Amino acid sequence: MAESLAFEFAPAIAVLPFVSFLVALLAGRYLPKKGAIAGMVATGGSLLLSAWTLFAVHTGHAYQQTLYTWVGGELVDFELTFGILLDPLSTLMLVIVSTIAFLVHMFSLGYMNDDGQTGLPRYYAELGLFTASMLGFVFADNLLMAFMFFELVGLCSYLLIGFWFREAGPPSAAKKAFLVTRFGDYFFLIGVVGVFATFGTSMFGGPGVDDSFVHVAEQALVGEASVNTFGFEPQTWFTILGLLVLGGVMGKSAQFPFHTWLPDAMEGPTPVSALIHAATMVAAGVYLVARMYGFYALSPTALAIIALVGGFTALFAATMAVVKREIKQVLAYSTISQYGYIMLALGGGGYVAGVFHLTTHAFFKALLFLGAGSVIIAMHHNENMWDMGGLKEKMPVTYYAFLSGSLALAGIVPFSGFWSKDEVLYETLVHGLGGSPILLAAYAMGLIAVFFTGFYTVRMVLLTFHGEPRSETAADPEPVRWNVKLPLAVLGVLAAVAGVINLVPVHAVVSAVPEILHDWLYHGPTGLNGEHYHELITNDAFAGYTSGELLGLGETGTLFASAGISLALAVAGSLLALVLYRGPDPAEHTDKLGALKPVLFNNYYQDEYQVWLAEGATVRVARLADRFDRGIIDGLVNFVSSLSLFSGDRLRRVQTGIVTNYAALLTLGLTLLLVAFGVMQGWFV
Amino acid sequence: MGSLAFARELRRATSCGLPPWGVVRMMLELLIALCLVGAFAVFVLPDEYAPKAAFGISLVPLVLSLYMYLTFDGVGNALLGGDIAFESQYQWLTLGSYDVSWFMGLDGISMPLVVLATLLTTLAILASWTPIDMRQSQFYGLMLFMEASLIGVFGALDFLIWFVFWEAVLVPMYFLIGIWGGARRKYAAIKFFVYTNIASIVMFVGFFGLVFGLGDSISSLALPEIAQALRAGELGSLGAFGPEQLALLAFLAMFVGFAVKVPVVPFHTWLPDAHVEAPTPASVMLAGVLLKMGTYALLRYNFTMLPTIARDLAVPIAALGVLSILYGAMLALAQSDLKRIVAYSSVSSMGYVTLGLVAYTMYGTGGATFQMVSHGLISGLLFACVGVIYNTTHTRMVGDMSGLAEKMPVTAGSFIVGAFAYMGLPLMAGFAAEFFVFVGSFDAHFAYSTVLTALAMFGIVIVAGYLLWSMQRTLFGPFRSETDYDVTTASLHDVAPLLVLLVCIIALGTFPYDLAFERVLDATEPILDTTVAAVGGGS
Amino acid sequence: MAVPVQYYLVFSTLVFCIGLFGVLTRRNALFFLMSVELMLNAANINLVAFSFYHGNLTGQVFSLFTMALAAAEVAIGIGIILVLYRNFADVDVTSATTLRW
Amino acid sequence: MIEPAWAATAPALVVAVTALVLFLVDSIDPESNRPALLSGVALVGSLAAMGVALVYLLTGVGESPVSLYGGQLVVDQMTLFFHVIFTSVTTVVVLGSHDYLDSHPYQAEYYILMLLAVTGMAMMAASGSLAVAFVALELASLPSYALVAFMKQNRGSVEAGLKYFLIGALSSAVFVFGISLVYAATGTLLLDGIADQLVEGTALPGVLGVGMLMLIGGFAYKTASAPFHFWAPEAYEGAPAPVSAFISSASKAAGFALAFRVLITAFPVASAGVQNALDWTVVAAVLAVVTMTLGNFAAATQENVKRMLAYSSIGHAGYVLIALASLTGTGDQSLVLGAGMIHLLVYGFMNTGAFLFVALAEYWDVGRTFEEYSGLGTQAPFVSVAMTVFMFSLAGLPIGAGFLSKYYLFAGAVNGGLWWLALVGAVNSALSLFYYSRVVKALWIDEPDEPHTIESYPAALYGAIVVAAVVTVGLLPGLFLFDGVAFDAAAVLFS
Repeated sequence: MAESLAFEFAPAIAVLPFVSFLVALLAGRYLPKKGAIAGMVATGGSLLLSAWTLFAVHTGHAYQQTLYTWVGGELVDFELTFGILLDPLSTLMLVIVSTIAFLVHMFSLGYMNDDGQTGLPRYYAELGLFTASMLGFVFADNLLMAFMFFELVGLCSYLLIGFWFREAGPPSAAKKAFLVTRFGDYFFLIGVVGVFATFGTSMFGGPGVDDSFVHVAEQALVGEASVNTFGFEPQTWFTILGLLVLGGVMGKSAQFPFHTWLPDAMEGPTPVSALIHAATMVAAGVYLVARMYGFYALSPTALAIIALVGGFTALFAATMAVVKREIKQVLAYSTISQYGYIMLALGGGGYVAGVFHLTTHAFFKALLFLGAGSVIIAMHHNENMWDMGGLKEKMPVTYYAFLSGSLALAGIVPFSGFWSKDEVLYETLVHGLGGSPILLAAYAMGLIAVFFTGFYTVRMVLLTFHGEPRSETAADPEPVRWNVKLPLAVLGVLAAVAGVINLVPVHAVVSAVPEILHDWLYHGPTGLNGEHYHELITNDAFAGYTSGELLGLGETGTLFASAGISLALAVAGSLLALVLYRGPDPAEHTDKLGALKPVLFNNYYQDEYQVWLAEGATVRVARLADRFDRGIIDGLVNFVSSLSLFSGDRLRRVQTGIVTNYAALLTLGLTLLLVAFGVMQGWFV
Repeated sequence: MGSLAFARELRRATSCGLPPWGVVRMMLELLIALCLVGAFAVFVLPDEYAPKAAFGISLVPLVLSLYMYLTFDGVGNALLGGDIAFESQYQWLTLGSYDVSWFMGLDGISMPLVVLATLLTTLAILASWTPIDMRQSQFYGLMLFMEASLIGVFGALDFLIWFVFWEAVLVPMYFLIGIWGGARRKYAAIKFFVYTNIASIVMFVGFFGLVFGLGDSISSLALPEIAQALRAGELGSLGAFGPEQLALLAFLAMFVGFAVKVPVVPFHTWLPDAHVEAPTPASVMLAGVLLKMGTYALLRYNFTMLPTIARDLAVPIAALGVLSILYGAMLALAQSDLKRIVAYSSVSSMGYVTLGLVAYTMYGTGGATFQMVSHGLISGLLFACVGVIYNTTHTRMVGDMSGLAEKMPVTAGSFIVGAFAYMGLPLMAGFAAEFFVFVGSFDAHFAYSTVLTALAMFGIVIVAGYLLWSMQRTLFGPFRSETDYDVTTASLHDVAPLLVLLVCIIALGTFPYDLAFERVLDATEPILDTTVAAVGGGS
Repeated sequence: MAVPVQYYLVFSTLVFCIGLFGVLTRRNALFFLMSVELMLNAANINLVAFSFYHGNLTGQVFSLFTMALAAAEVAIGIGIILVLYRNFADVDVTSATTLRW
Repeated sequence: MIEPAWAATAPALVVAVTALVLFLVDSIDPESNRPALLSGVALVGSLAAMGVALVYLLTGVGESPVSLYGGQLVVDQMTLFFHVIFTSVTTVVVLGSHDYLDSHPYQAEYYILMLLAVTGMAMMAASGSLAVAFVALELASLPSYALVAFMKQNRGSVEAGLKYFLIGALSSAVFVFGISLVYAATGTLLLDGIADQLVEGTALPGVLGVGMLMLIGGFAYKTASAPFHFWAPEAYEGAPAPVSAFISSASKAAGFALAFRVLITAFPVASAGVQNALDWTVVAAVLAVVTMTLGNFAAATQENVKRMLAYSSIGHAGYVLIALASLTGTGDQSLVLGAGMIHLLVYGFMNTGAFLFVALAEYWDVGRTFEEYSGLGTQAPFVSVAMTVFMFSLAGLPIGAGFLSKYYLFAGAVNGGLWWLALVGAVNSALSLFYYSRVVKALWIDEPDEPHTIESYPAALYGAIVVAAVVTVGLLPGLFLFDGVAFDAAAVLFS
């Protein structure tokens, strides 16, 4: 009874923040905190409800209900509906999102209100809508609804990144973020349409859903169902569909080559960055892969590509983070890199690992951003780490929380990031060893990235908090209030301990220690649980992954070896940074990179070529089209009209005014007619 | 209870005590008469009373048409034997052996368009209060006259009546552009006038080819009769042309004729000039309603009457649609005049309609019709926004201003939301329409439908590109204006149209089926049943 | 029937062409009028000749009408030539060219 | 049927009698100048004639054709239909002339000539033989020459009269020579008789063919069609504007009335003789294309409004020629012919109105060019609205009945299988829209260099213009009064 009541209330999880959006939008300026309180109440309510549904799912079953038929009826080929799907995955994500949204709202009180910013009602309205969209996306029960909220998430991120619209930078960054993700969403949209055209439904599944497209696809592959595959082999077509949807994922989750928007998005207010990076926008991408994992698990090609993209992005972004000067830039690249890991996990067959890393990352990245926000408040919105230093003593709460998050990010045992990253690498490794060189390559890249991650994380911490203050503001930072410290404290604890939900290595030794997350995800509804995914992954008809072991170490041996290697690399990276940047007055070492330095500072020239594509090339083509349009097409129209007028002008000159000429022309005309018709009618024969 | 069922319920409830069918059926005539009488009244009013009088007068048809919408009880397609709502038919003329009658009525396709016309007219009149500062009574009189013609276009079910209204629309538009337009208004007005007039005649010739090809199998120019005869394969030969040839030629002639109005690339070049020069309220009407006449006619004539030809020619037509989408969007990208940008994006958006129509699927045809309404609202909104901006800044060039969001928050907000609606953001009308079209055309009957649809979807990326770019340049950044005018927040009657349109767009995007799509589908569904249609044979 | 009817046809055509030639070459309005008379008479020749050929009187009677109308035409013509002379001080038909193009 | 049979010619008779009455009035007191009396008599006469013609037409007096004087005169519905056109145009023109002539001398002669010309036209529409046709043609033409040259102090008027006369005389000669050749080939001048002769074919197809072509030349002259149109621009431009209105509307209609009757009755396309001699539908098609193209293209670049209207009048002759060209025997013949008749009816009003507006402009002395018309819309909104109606109706926009009639013609062309002719018409029509809207642009859109000063508003001229405008607009919904009649009247010719 209790759980069904929880499910009844579940839509309110998204509706509450939406209401706060409306309140802030319409009445925000009259409210004491300009809508912040409303937002906190709403997200707090969402958090409670989410927790309740989580509990309900835990004690009872998953739940699916169609709430609203967007398009349906007897005339319609297939219905388009909105509904909610509450299963272990979505409820977990709901809790994460609402937690972080709640904390971000609270933090915003300190970051925005206390700072005397203008436009706060707009800020809280957008924040509310952002949260609502993401929550709606998370519990969507079909791909179309997911797409719709996915787009709304994009809109809100556009609005929030461009919050400080009076400056030049934020609107530009907002535009870039929306455009790049829109480019990815283009493929996603084709995918959605393709899914409808193929299966006639886009339901993810869940209790009560007989024919989810995931399930139908599975049956089609084993020959138990037949669908229109547009002339392709079913598996090829499903791979294509999967990859199309993946386009949206890569755009939102900032995977190479769509990652360029994310560093620019730092132009937005820092709490927004925290929300975007930890729980909403960026997380939406990988969440979608997890959500329809049963579909991806059907296609080894799609999985391999996901893994490869993830591994490459992890490494690629990590190397760029190494040289950044601004604290938020480092964090931005670390986000890209970490989502690369999650992709790597999902592509490598580690569904649980992916979700695990998604969870831990949400906490420690939100923490890091809020910590950075705290630092930025203290530094009067100066983000350059080379102007900081020595903040450790001035702001201990921030420091320790930030340190907790950093160690998690670097993957140092026993912080949460270690456990999840380790599992990611392990899953990829074993499946790679099972006979997939692509996975091994992806694993290798992920592994190397661990080293860089350790390096840039520790570098960031050292430069920010240690040593002597390198500027006057750093020497006398602005104090922060409870509303900043409390979220940091909460998240600091979470970042440190969240790993307990899936202590795989410990479980391998002491089986009494539970793998909570593993069990949690494995107990989902039919077709939507980890167990089923595992079957799909290992079934030759689908992905066909097999597990291998490292040098005959056995399963447990491989597990520990993998953990050891990654931990060693993380420590190595951290130590290197410690060596280089320790001391009261650390030096820049970027010159040692030689020719690599400009390449890294310029982010491998990714921006340049993309800007060239978006502006240089496209605008040139557009201009060309414009010239063609005005010159040729419109020119033809105008030419016809001038020609008519010109010939009209010539024609009227025939009328010379001399009547004898008229008589002559008249006679000529008559004669011509006589001759012509004479010949035609044969009068002269 | 579906909304259609609700409407019928309401009709039953409200018609108690009202004079039954007779009067209620004359609703369309009442609308047109009101607009015409209002137009004449406004014409003779002094200039200073005209704006408010016109607004007041235009509210009456708006409210009436909303009432009609709510109590709409049509079933099926008006041309294909459905129950026609608000039907009236009186003998008027003869053309040789064919009867021409005053034949009006609505079905699920035309009903929403009538409401669109009345709504946008009212809002455009409201949006004219600020910018129109001379010869007001003439201006508002012409607006009302145009409204009457537009209602006539969507309501007429007899070819000649329809054609009268179809051409009558040109006249007020010519004056609106010519008198109250920008610097090159005379060029734009005459270009619009002549270009679309040629198209009408070409279309006329094509249509009469069909009429005479049908010969004795029809006895009037009533569109339902002609459509049903054509679909029953009654088309005979005319002169040297056999039935197939005749049908093909007629189809092409009508297609070209309507394509100019839509406009389909490469027949579009009148549109940017007309839009740029027209006063903003006229642009609202032009983009919002007048372009829909083209697609409405395409649907009613080409795609309803000659489905087999349409299906045979699906690939080139769809390719033209896709070309319009992409090429129009690329052109919009190259512009720096806000109105030109929106004008070209109209070309682009109307391409979706073409694509949807040719798909001959439930979602395709229905979505195309839905897109007509949705694009009417959205482009109307964007043009109105540009107008409000122009009212205060006196420039439309993207480079001439920036940071307007600070000075005019509501206008800027409406512009932003409108732009996102244009980009097809979910829960707004544009997304619903475009998604229906894509779903409908993705696995349509013709070759390459998948590829063409995928190409068409790329339009959503380009549209985002140029709209975001122009918003970034004009609305955001530090405030700056090249022109020496005091930029302040717009007055209520300026922003009220924007807000009304916003509400409509969001409502239509969130509840598409209940608000409109059900009615639309009810009327478009019979078109899809092409099994009976076979050209040739004759009788 | 001494003369074959075709000859009349040829003759009348000849007269017609002579008249036409006059119309095209003469600039004096009076000569123009006379040439037109010649053309009318060419028709009369036909009418009379074929009236005889067909054996009915229609043609002959009609030729009388033609002559009368020719006279009326001349009357109007002379009147117009008179005002032409008053306004342009000339009876050259090519002198009046204020209206053209 | 009507008893006595001659009563069927009542419209023509009323007009002729009115002319004689005017003679009488004028000869009683030749010196006094009483414009109101003269124009009043003329107006009453033409109104009466129009009334009679209308009543006859709508009660169907000509439904079974009345044949008079051994078939020399025929009164059928088509005759009556054209009588309505002539008399209504005359009524409007007479009304407008009252103010235009102002205190001009020789007003009685003016009205007399006009009424006599109308009598001639009425005869043309009723002629049952080529003899009557020629006499009627001359009766219509000779007064017209004088009318064009009426302003004898005005060089333009005189020059126009001269050109009109010279080309007219030449064309008459061609026409009558054509008659003689047709007579040569068939031995009769009666239209029915000719048709009977041609059923079996003819021994002299060449002679007949040349004769027919020359007859067509005569029609072309009267209707101002190529290549006999050269007089028209000058005559219309130089003549007093009401006379231009009269000639370009009524005279053109008369020419077509004659052409319809002669070609259809005497030379049925299907008969063997015509087939051998000359397929006149092809000639008509050629002439239609040349005429409308020439007229419209030359009109497009004019600076003088009146001359533009003159060329547009040529263009409209081209449109109506479509009706002749489409009588190919395929499709519904009466449809296209009826369309032509309807177009002439509507054209009578809209074109007359347009010329009368020019008359008003001349009266006000605002100038002749488009530029000089600019800003009139604010000075004289009423007539400017009327002029806008005329222009758009002439262009075929549904502001007036010109829309319906023009599209009826195009439909007729398609019906006759001549869709290409309709497309040529489309191009021309678009071009015509361009130059007609130049007038509208001048009236409403262009700013005048210096505002006009308009001192008086002549009531009769205003009245004439407004009547023409009201009828032009009113015929759009009210065409049902005439369309059935026109199609039936056309059908009679083919029965």
